[in-house]
Amino acid sequence: MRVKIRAFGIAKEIVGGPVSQLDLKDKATISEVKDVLSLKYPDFSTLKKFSIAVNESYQDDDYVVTEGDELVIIPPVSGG
Amino acid sequence: MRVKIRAFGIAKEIVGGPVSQLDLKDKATISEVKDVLSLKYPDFSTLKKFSIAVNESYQDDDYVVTEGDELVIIPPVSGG
Amino acid sequence: MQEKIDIQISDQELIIDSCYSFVQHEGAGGNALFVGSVRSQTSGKKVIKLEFEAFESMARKELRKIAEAIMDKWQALGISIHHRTGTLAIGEIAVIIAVSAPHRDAAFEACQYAIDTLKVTVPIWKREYFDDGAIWVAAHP
Amino acid sequence: MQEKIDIQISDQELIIDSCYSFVQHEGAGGNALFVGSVRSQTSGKKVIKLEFEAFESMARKELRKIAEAIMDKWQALGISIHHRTGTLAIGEIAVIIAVSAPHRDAAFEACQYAIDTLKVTVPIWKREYFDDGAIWVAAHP
Repeated sequence: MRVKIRAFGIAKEIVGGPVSQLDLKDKATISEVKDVLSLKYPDFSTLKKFSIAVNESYQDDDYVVTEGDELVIIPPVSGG
Repeated sequence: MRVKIRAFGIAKEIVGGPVSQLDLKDKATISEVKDVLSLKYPDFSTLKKFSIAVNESYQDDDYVVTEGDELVIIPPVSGG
Repeated sequence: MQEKIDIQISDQELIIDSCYSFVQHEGAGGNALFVGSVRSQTSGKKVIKLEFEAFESMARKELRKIAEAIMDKWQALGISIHHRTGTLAIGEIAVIIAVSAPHRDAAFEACQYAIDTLKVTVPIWKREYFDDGAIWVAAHP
Repeated sequence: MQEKIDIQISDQELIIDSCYSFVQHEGAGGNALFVGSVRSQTSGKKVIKLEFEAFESMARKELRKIAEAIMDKWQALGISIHHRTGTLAIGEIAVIIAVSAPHRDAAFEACQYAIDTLKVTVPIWKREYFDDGAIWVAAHP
């Protein structure tokens, strides 16, 4: 399936804009989403870490993405 | 010697005003000042504790009072 | 009881009195506040300005989680968290956290928990601008 | 360096922004504040108003000792302590303490030390007024 993934902060620069399109296999996990991202945009490997939020919550690596999920790349936060 | 001692808070009520006169023997210590006060004003024994400040600093019980010292009764504080 | 949680993300100047007024409570033994402002230097390098970017809807959710944990764990009487976004000059306020609680120790602990947790979980990103470029804070190892 | 200690005892309304502005420092990683306000109840008894009496000259000295200990022990960048005297209504501010420090943990610790120590050493006395009389707080066992 093809999904949209939003990006903030340095992730926006790495993917070259606020939204990227990813081709995922069916029942892809967050872990696989991260792999696809790192392959498509090697600069993700230079980050301290990054997380994926699904529908405005952090999700673990084994969460299975379903059609309609709102995916967002969360690079290391630095608020406050 | 006869000394003036100032009082604040509940001590002011116990001695009946902002200043009291005490008759001390020569070389009286703070400990003896407290004894004289407690004898003259028995209500001091109802307090949790009280201290004597000399020249705007707390002084230990064995401090020897000299002529010209500014003595102040400090009942339990409750600022903040 | 009225829910005493106030979460705001705003590109306007933050006001300490707004946060204090919100948490004020007749039963409060103390109010602890944290105010974070923009530093003029980072690791010896002169900062010109900075920008905060937020994933606002999720940031609000994560801030609310922090606030609810505080109401629960420290029996806080009120909590207000305001975070700034957009461009900030040196000295401007980036974040204000105010907590009221029956006992002041709890207010201090809760306030410290809030800022510590905010810096780990809330999707807000700081970009520092120098004479010779800019960096996303904490992005790289 | 300018000495960054601000001690005030005043019978006028206390202003949080005054304390914050005083301690603000370009190198501060955080500002911790404590605000103490007048509670409406003590041990379930309704408080009508309260009065603070201070032995002002000595209170200033003791507050300065606290501030100097904080500058020394926590390498604070600034400290402001304002204490109110006279008659206060419910909700009014009795004390404000603001501390800025390079690291926020130090600011919190120092601020908490300040209020804890103030309540033990500074010659200021609180009198609470009820419907049926008044008491000097903490005077009796």
